[in-house]
Amino acid sequence: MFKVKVYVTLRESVLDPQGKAVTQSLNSLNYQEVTDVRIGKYMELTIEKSERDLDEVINEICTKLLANPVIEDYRYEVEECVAQ
Amino acid sequence: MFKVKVYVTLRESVLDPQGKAVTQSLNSLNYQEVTDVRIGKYMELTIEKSERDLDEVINEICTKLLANPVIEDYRYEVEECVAQ
Amino acid sequence: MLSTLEPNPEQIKQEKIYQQMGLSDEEFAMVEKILGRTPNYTETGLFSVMWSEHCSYKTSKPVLKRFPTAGQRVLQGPGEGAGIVDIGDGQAVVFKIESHNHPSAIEPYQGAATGVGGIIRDVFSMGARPIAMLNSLRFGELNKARTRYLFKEVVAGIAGYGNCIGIPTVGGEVQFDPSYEGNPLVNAMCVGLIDHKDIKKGQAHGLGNTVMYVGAKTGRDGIHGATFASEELTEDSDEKRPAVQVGDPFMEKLLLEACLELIQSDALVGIQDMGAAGLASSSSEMASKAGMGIEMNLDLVPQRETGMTAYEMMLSESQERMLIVVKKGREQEIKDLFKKYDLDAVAIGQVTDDKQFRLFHKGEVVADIPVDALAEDAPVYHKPSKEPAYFAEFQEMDNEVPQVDDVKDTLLQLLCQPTIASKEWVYEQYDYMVRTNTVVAPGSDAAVTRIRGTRKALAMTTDCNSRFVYLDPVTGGKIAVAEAARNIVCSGAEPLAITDNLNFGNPEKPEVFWQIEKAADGISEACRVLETPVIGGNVSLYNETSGTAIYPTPVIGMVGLVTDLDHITTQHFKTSGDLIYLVGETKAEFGGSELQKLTYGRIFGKAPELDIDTEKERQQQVLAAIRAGVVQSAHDLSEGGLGVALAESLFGSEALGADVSITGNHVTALFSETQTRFLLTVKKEDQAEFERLVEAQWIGEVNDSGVLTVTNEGQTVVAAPVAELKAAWRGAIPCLLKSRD
Amino acid sequence: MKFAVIVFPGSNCDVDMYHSIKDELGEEVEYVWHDTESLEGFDGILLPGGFSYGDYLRTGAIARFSKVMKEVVKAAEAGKPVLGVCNGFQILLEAGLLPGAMRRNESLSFICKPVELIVENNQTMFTAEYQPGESITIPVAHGEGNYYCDEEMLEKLRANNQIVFTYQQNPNGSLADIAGITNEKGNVLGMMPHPERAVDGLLGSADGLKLFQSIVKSWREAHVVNA
Ligand SMILES: Nc1ncnc2c1ncn2[C@@H]1O[C@H](COP(=O)(O)OP(=O)(O)O)[C@@H](O)[C@H]1O
Ligand SMILES: [Mg+2]
Repeated sequence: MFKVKVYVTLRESVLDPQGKAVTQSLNSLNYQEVTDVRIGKYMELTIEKSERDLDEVINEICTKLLANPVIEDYRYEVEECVAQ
Repeated sequence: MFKVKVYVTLRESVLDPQGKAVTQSLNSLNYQEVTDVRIGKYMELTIEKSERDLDEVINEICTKLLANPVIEDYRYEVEECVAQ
Repeated sequence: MLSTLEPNPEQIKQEKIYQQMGLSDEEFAMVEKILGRTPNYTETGLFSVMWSEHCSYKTSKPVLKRFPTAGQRVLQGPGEGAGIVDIGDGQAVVFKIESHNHPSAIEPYQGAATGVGGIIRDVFSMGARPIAMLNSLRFGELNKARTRYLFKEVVAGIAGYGNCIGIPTVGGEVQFDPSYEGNPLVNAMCVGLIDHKDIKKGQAHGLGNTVMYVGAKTGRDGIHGATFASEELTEDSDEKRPAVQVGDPFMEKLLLEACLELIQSDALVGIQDMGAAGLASSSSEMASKAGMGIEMNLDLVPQRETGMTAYEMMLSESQERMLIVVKKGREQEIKDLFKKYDLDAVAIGQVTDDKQFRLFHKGEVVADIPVDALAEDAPVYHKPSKEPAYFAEFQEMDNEVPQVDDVKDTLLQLLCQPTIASKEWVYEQYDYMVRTNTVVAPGSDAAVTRIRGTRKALAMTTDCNSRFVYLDPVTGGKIAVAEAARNIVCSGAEPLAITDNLNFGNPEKPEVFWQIEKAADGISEACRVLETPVIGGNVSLYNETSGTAIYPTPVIGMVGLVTDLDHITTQHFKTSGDLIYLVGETKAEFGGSELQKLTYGRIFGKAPELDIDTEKERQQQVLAAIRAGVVQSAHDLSEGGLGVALAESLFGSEALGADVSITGNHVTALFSETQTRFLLTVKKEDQAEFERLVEAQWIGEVNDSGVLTVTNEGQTVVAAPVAELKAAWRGAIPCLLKSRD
Repeated sequence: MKFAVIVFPGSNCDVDMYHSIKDELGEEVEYVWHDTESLEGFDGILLPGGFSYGDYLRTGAIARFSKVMKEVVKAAEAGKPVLGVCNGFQILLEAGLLPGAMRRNESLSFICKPVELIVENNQTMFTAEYQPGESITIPVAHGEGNYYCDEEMLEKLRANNQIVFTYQQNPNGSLADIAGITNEKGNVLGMMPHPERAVDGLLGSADGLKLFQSIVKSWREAHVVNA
């Protein structure tokens, strides 16, 4: 069994309205030191061992469903869980 | 300048409708090996050096705004960026 | 990135770089002639977007000229952000439709969302308060995963933007057909309300007046979006991905409220939204329309990204931005006004009187162009037109009545066709009630929105049966207008005017251009007779994938005026005992019908005929009867004919049923799509008065049996529990969305 | 009685709330901008629906830091009626004036339609005009109305009769079909359905009117006696 952590972020030049609103709100709460916030998604997937190649599966899943390649990038990390 | 990565996740005990939907749709796309998906937020903050203690600032920001302690947990990582 | 090293004028010319930007050799030569020199990179970019089909209408202009655009009530015809029609009491209605087809094909959520954002800006830039939205959507069949994805995301995108900004989405239409599979259509319409005295124009008058930029910062979003919209979708359209913008409805809500406050200030001279081709088109058009020139210093343009070039700033299609011209010396009060909404207003230039379009960047002049050349003098093309072979073939065919074995089963199947099935799944995602004026919510012929503080209301609809337009563009064009008007009339309103969205294939193909011309002729004729001038619209060409064009789809958006709230009528049967009437005779017309599609899997033959004078006469009779208070419900007959209309009219209640008798061939009587027909119900006590006002056949009675029974010469043709019909109709789209490939 | 309709950047049901009070109820009402520093002179506080700050990050998360929210807290502490509808409810949760949190609708889609509610508690200043157990029709329009709190809190809500409205057919997956709750004291009500959209039969239902009438009545009882 694997625990896969997927990070989906907006591409650099794509507008991030959420991040902008959060930055402004933090500034007005007196955290001027925060100069930028970008908001993305963090997902934890539990994946069972199967015949398919794990990296292939993850990449497929990410491009098909989890990330929108038109405006988002993704990366991931895999942790193998030892059965208890 | 620091780059701070904040991960906000739903508490284990809270049902995640989005994660559930993604799991179902992955299963129906024939990725039966994916048994669970939990969806959270991934945020990248750029924070300038200031007089305040960085960890204190981050924790304040997280509990006040970035996460809702009623249903969410957070953790973070700090990277120092060297000015170029 | 485009930025780092821009080609110089020599390279642009020698390497024909202008071609990649969308300019032809002839057009580039014209530009050189206008300037008396070879344009630099920024200037080439400016010409290429301003002369793109999307901005200049260079191929559609000759066609658009055919439309009737004037009328007694028209206060503003085509040419500004949106058209305006007088509705009495010093009030006017403002509306326009716009397409976002190509962005939605690539990134459906954001493509649809920013389409909504764009059309809203068009309306409030006239000074009007947006009060309602509609949308007209076309997708491939729902049996493909990609189509389901596009459909879901487009609807979510429209909802995401419209709901957030707080403008109710009150109606629209969705059609499914294989011809849209690779190229879905997403057209959004916005309706606004204005007092005559507040009408504002996008004109940069007054030498020395200040040009200000308000709203979101400029990024590298959607550079060349206008050119992109003027090309076919190809396999490598994905390469143009940066052409997709992300919308920020929250920003637009602030911008909307701020601009409506600004409208009241006498410091404001002109205002225009930055839509397609962003800063380039808004600034050049404002100057050109006013007969003035304009100068801007691009260093002052608020920028979201670093190192942006003049080219990028001018062509960026970042959303939620407006350009305004204010009286010199009044800048500070404008800044203060926007500050209240956390928005920046920045002076970036001024109005000049030399009719030049001059840009400065980093101390240099980066563009110096006669402004009319950009905004007005784009070349106009008269494309060759040729009747396609299929047309003659179809015209030869006789109207065959499809074979129907089990009428009830066929009715059930028709009700499950996604084009006919309930669109509840769609409109429940839209906040159709916000602002609490929606009297008739989605689900009837047209939506009706009251005007607070008056007895008036507005009815609105979008319509186009593109199958008919494909079979016969003249007739199909007429039908689109007639159907829209019928929907308006059925709701108790008088049709006022239309806005149109001409969605077609590649106009360089003579057969496609023929479709455009003929459809425009049909629309024009119907508009003339029905006295609903065209007050604005949008053209979307090159809707093709891999060389195959969509069905020609000239979507009609129509608005009508309800003069008294008491006239508001819906399609649903009201009470047991009411008499059911059919207006209009029925012929065997199945070309392009739902039944034909269901039976043969394709469409062919002749489109239904339409006599526009008869149409007008019947509409007037129906409206007179509604206004006289003798009509309980009114529904126009469209897809699926009388059978479907009867069923739909029963879906508004739990318990009602109907007993209807028909004559002649029952397939024709129930499923033909003959035009100019209405289904009305009337209280028994109003029978005489109704029959005096409307020429109609009495065909049955509403009862409380919960069953739709149709008999033909004493023989029962259908006896279907309404609950069963309704369940099928309501469940069809959700069910299709759950299907797998 | 004089009401304040708080307007946050991105509020969009403020106008509807305003007209309900003014046109249908016939009471005094004013819009109050989010950076206002005093709510003195207002007898009832209304937080309207919409998308304050775009609902970015989480619904209501940014709005709750508006200057005016300090005053809303004060008003709540002073026992004045505070009503949060939809986004207003979400803001009250984020501000801690009501317990629990909102999640996205189970369907993950925005949902707009009239729904049937049950008046679970008619012994509040917001519901006194309804019958106990009355079934009323009020529209919902939200993407995040899936109410959540932990078991312990749910028990407390039940024990104190803080659950005021429940759905007959749950549209969003909310815990225990909760549509609206009050604070312990009973003077702060948060609800997802929009009573201000149900004050005129022309638009479908007038069942929301009694809610506003209840507020006015209880205020009159308290104040007119004292006067
Ligand atoms: N995309 C949409 N958005 C909102 N409402 C829609 C949409 N599509 C259909 N509807 C609504 O569903 C109802 C039925 O639509 P339709 O079958 O196209 O009606 P008609 O044939 O009378 O034009 C109408 O009230 C229409 O406004
Ligand atoms: Mg109709």
